[in-house]
Amino acid sequence: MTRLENASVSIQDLSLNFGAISVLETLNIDVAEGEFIVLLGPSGCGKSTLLNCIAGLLDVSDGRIFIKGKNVTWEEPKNRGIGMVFQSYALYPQMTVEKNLSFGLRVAGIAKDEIAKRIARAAEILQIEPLLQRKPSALSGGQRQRVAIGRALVRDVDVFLFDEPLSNLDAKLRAELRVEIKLLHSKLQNTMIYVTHDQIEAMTLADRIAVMKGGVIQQLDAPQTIYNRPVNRFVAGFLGSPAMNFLDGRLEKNDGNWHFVAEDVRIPLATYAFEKEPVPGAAVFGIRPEHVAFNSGSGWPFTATANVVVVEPMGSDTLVWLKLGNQNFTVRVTSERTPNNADTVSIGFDPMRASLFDAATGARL
Amino acid sequence: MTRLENASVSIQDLSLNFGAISVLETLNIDVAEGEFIVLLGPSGCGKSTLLNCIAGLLDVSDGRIFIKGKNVTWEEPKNRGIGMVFQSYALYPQMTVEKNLSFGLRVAGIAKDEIAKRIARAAEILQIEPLLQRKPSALSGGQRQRVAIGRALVRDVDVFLFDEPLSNLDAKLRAELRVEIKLLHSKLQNTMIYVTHDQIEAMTLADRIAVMKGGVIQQLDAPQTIYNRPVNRFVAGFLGSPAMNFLDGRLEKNDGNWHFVAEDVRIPLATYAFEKEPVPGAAVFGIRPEHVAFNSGSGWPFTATANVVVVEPMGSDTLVWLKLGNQNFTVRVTSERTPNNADTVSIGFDPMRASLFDAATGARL
Amino acid sequence: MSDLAVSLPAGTDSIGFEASGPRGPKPRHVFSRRNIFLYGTLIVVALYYLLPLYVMVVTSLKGMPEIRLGNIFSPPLEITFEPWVKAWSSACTGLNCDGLSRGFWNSVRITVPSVILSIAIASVNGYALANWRFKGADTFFVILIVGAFIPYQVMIYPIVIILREIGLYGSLSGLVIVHSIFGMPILTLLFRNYFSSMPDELFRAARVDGAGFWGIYFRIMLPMSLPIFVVAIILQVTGIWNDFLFGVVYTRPDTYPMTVQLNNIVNSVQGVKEYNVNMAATILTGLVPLVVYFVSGKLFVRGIAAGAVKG
Amino acid sequence: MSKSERPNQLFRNLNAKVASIPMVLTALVIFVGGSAWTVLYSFTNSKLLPRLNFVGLDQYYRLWSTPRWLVSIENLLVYGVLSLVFSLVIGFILAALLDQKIRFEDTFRTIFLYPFALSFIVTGLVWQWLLNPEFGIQGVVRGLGWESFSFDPLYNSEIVIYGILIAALWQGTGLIMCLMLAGLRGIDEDIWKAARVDGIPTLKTYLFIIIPMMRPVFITALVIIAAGIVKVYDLVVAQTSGGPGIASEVPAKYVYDYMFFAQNLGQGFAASTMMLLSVVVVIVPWAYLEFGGKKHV
Amino acid sequence: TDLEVTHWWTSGGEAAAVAEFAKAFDATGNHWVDGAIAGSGGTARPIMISRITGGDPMGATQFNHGRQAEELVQAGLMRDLTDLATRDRWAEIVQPKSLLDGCTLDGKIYCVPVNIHSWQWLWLSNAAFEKAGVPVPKNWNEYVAAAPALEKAGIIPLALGGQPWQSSGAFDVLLTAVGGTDAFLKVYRDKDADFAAGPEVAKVFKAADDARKMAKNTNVQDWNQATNLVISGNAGGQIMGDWAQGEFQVAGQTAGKDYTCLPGLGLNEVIATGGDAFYFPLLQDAEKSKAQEALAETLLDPNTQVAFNLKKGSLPVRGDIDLKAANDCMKKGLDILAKGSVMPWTDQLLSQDTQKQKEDLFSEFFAKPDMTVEEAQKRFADIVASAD
Ligand SMILES: Nc1ncnc2c1ncn2[C@@H]1O[C@H](COP(=O)(O)OP(=O)(O)OP(=O)(O)O)[C@@H](O)[C@H]1O
Ligand SMILES: Nc1ncnc2c1ncn2[C@@H]1O[C@H](COP(=O)(O)OP(=O)(O)OP(=O)(O)O)[C@@H](O)[C@H]1O
Ligand SMILES: [Mg+2]
Ligand SMILES: [Mg+2]
Repeated sequence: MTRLENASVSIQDLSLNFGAISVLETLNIDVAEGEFIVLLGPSGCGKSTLLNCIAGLLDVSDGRIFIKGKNVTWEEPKNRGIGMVFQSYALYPQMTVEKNLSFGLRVAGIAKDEIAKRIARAAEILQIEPLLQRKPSALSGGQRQRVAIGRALVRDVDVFLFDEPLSNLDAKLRAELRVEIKLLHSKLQNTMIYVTHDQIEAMTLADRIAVMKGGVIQQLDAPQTIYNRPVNRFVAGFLGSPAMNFLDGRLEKNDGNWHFVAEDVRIPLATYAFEKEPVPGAAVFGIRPEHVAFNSGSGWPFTATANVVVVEPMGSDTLVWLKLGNQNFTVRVTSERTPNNADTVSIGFDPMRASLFDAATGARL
Repeated sequence: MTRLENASVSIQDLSLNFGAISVLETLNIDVAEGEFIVLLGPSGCGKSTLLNCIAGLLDVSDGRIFIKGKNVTWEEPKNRGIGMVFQSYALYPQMTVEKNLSFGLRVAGIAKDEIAKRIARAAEILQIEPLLQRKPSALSGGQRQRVAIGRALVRDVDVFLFDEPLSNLDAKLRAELRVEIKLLHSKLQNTMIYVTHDQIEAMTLADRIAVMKGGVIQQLDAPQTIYNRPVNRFVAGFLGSPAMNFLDGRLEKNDGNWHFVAEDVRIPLATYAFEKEPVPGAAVFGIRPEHVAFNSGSGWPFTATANVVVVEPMGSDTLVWLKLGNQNFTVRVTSERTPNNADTVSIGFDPMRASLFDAATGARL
Repeated sequence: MSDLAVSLPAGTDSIGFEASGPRGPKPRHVFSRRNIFLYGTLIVVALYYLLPLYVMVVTSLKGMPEIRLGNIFSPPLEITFEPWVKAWSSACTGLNCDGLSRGFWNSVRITVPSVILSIAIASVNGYALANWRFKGADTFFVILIVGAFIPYQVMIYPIVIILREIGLYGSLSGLVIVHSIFGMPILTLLFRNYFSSMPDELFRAARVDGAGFWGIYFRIMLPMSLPIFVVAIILQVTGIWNDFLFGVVYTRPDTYPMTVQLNNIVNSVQGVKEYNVNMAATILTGLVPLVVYFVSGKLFVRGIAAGAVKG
Repeated sequence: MSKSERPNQLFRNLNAKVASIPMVLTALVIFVGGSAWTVLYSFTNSKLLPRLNFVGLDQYYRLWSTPRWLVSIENLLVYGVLSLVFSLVIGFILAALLDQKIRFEDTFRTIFLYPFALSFIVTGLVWQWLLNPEFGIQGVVRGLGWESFSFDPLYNSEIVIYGILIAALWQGTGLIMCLMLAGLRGIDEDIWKAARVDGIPTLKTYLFIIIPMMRPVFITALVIIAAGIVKVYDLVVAQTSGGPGIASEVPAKYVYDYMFFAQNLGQGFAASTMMLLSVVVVIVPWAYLEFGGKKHV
Repeated sequence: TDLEVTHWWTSGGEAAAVAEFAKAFDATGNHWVDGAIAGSGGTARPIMISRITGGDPMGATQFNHGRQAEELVQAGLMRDLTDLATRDRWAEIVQPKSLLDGCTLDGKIYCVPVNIHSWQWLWLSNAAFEKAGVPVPKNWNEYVAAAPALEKAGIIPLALGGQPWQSSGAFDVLLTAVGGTDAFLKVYRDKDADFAAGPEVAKVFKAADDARKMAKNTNVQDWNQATNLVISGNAGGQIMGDWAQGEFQVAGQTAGKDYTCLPGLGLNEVIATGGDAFYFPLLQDAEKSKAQEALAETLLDPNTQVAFNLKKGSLPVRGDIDLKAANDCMKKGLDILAKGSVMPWTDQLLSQDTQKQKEDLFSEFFAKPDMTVEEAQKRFADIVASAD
């Protein structure tokens, strides 16, 4: 693995155990200066733990952490040059917004006018000037979240750490604040490490996403790469809503051409770009619901007929749940052309957009 | 006003006050036999309150409630022929799943074998047979929710009431259980009244959606009608994610043609179907992000240029946040054709798909 | 629009339902069986709880002749405050005839520093245990909790020796230390539970902000802990004010707290037992904790919920 | 690469350790040290002053052949079991009644809780008075004409312990009620609604659903009551001084009397040790499970 | 100089008596700081001992002379008063001599006896017997015989407070009266367990059984409340030490007219030389030490002795003073003393440990009607066997 020369945050062989339970195992990441990294993974996979290690809130069991080229493995949190935003906002309830923002600075003994300057700047960036004299309890969820970000902002640090900062908000607000964070990043150009289990957030915010599972990073790549070329079945299944369709079957070579065969379904793989030379055997075929089309005539390398189980209109588009053979299959279409329940429909797709995985290891083929 | 002859649940002039606060005001709904009604609305609008009134868990202040043609206004909950599923599952934590399901029946003095039969049926429908001997604490969120549904199921009732049954689950599970509930409904054909503040759930599950605000039903209609022809600005803004784009401006008649004018934007309304004869004046123009297209040449009744603020790739499709004039504007496009940040793009749409509202009352024009 | 109607004005006739029948709120009788049972039970139990207080007050307002006549429950025919005056300022123990008044100030001098010290120590302990878990902390904590069960009598003698060795025996500071020690287990438990129920993220945020052990304690935790401090204060004020054993063993007559004076007065029978004076003295002694409790009763319940039920 | 070495663990969180010194000292010096000292001297024949004059288990033989000690143990068991059961039951019932959205809840709660503010000495005195057969409840009822009425628990060896129990419950149930009330308020409203929809009668809901859910509250209450039971002393002294005869003696009083009245420290220490032993046997495993585990971060 | 003096004299008569000491001591230019501890010796002694052993001693403190402070003296915590005693010739003025023996350990004197208390008294209410229509009894046996009549008249025959030391003391009195002085000494001085289990003591237990029956309706704790029952005529009589006299006096009653006293229960007229004494803890402060000497002198001063003992109802410790003001009962006591019919009391003979066991036994015996005499006697013999 190559190391970034000027990594802003560099984590080397990090391990962490709680007693006998190993939560993180020899984990390595390098985050470039100004990069927006999202840690994505299911609940309990160790995302917060990793973030807390970076922040110095947990003592690592092994490995080293560098921030801005300095080994901070045993440094106090305040000396690491990081700011952190928490899921529950963690605002000090008895202080006004202004006091909340200035607390860290006052503790550090920074001069009054410098504090005032920094607060003014943060308040302006986040547009919370009118709120400065309120207590957190008098703020809405979104405003609280902004104050929490402000608290990291005033610290004038190089690295921002976010631990699911939006997951306590409702969907609408989440969408708005997501955009704000994105804008903030393009304005500040800080390094940001952002934990979430919401894939939309990950997809929209990240320069690179690190998909984690069981304390191990599965894939670290740009969002589109992760979405379109997941390295294993877990990553493929974790991203995308509704989830990717998986068909269990076998990889076979007939007449010099590779095919994926699942019972009576036979998918030609001529257009599929294999990772490495394929071998016959059990495999899983994955295709995203939006890459499947209805009634598409013969334009597609693969077509089949399926039975409609449920139709879910979602406003802007519609999900159709099908039975293909006896396997479940979801298709996402724009609202206009929707079949009805219990119809038999014909579907088609191009295996080029699909992913193939080893049935045993789950690795991409 | 016509009433359904054979309404399964009929609510007449229902009012409810908590002391001086009026939560529900002379509310009327008729729910047909076997219908799936979703009560949708922002937090605190009185959805749960209404459901609790139907269930008999709250004493109404005025009005009447009929279930299956029987006036149950003063009836005890257990005698109303309803089953209820709660957001927090409300499973009895110290009882096994089986006990949870059977407790109400045993208390009601139903014969042992009858109980066993009903549990077997519910367990089969919900596929929780292997869980019957577990305690709720040993179940996952989705399994708990299924057991909670099972508890309503064994009661063999005509009407199911759901109070945000999925909102404690993560997105993935929510999508799956949504489909299960939909299937359950098509299997059982019960009347179902389902409370949620998640519009996706509402859109996908409902036969009809009742959008509520401040204790008043704003619109009660089929999902597509509500989505495409919202009766007022609140309903329009509440449904759809990302939200409908709203432009503030004026309705003007030029050369015999109606136009919507907002600063330098001028939208011809020839294709728009007015509710009633329009009059000039302040108005709000709304169009959904997915009804706007990029670079679309001159095929559209309306085109304009706008500046890109943020691009959010979301995997299957991409959100583009624009400035149109000085108003925010969102466009949703499939992933393939995305502009870059700070580009200037041209957009176009057909006002036929738009909605126009009175600026003062918010009512659809 | 569909043929189903929405939100039309009230009063529209409906088809297919009887127009009459139950409507509006279910009629409730003030004297329903449930209410009679509920309030009946509560009132009876409340009477049981109030009876002793009633008897105390009534008796303390009667003269001795009236008490001898009779019924402890009958209200005083002639109200006299003589017993109160006597209990406060002139009841005798041996040669000291200044009633409870002296004990009152001693009690104040004992209670105030003891409450402050014990709460200060316990809250810091609870905070350290909840947020700064270090190796071995749990073991000490378990020992401390077990300590809560040790009968005080068992500890009297060792403590006499320890106090003698550090030269604090018989002094007020010695007694203050003793109270702090015996208040520590239960208070530490309360504070620990309370602080653990506060979001951990708050603590982490403060650490990222650079606040240290004491900074977080004073500037973040303390301002958020009013309910539990109220509980601790009530528990300690009542506990220390009401303490008899330590007060009598670890002080001397000129620093006797009020309870010891009370015991002296009640047990110094001169001729006949002056029940009215005894009762007045009893009420006077109980007055301080009662007032503290009445003033902060609501907070007490809230704090109990935060400190004892969770965690 | 500076500071790549793991720093000395002793000095991490030094402030926290310094701040815990009072706790550590109390735990080690007072509770462990004091107990060890007591146990050590229980093997001596110390009289008025502690002397290291070992006599083996003599004090224990004598202890277990003393009728008063046996009576004390028996009383403690009876009192303990009854006060546990009644405190929990009454405390819970009162809390449940108060939880019915009643009017004057604050007033009732205050009434039930106020005795808690009073000391055992005061409690004992008042109840001694109320239960006095001549002018207490018995006297008054007889005065009303019911001559055969008899209620004199404090003067009847058979039932004296119940007389003490009455006062103890009066003093202590308020706090338990408070705990229970807080616990009840903490229970999800939806559980109640679910039970109503299921048609489960209130009593059954409490018995089979609510009470099992309140396990942590019951444990807290249990600890508080149990800690009080072992220590019961003041109340007995103020109410009966152990009488009539030795009918209401309790172990804590035995310890005190033999240490100080009888000037036989050895005997008192032996009795203390027995009390300590029973406390440790019951509490330590529980405390470790409850607090020593890895429940918190 | 301020000198703190602790004691447990808090009843009416006692407090009045102790005030005399205070007055006399204050007259010497010092100041008596009163440290009364209410309850009884049982409550007070632990506190006194804790303070002495805890390093915070008072200036002087009351104990019953005898063995209560033995170990404190042995531990060197008490002041040696031998020099003072020699100078003031205590050995000559203190009567009877045995009193000073109680203060002596290894030839050194550690305490100042202030009075003689004898337990062996029966106090009878004349009014009660009048009401019951029987003559006032002359001795215990007549008294027992009169019990049914008293009971019929709604009078409690015998008042006996609930505190353990009262039951135990009452038994000891019965032992001297019914069993005789020798029996008493055999049991308590010689610790003869076989004798204690024998028929002579059984007789005493029979008498105790009578007393138990007579006392079963007393519902008071404190001794002076029991005395009060006698004073008010609600009870026929009480077995109690001479200090009860103080209560009669405070109540304004006259011996012979309102009440009758029978020393030795009218069976065996002796006086036990128990009593109170003051001990002086060893102090560092020289001034206080001087004040201690002044107090010791004051306590034995003839005038103080008279004033104190008249109020307290006990007998003075010096034979050379004139008690003209003494009442009927006190005079009886003085006569017996003059005759030399004196005996030691349990405080001198038994350790507190044994005393406490005895108290436990007799308080149980008197409170539990179903405890058999035989069982009680057997347990009594066990205690005697292990006594020290
Ligand atoms: N103090 C602790 N002691 C033991 N195990 C712990 C501790 N803290 C966390 N864990 C375990 O470590 C694992 C990772 O936890 P972590 O909080 O990092 O998950 P996460 O990815 O942040 O999940 P979420 O999305 O729910 O926040 C979990 O399995 C958790 O149970
Ligand atoms: N017991 C009560 N006393 C007073 N007001 C109440 C009570 N219960 C609910 N309300 C008020 O009634 C209104 C409606 O509450 P309700 O719980 O029905 O909202 P909801 O639509 O279910 O919201 P959510 O989506 O948050 O569950 C709210 O404003 C709430 O504050
Ligand atoms: Mg986390
Ligand atoms: Mg709700």
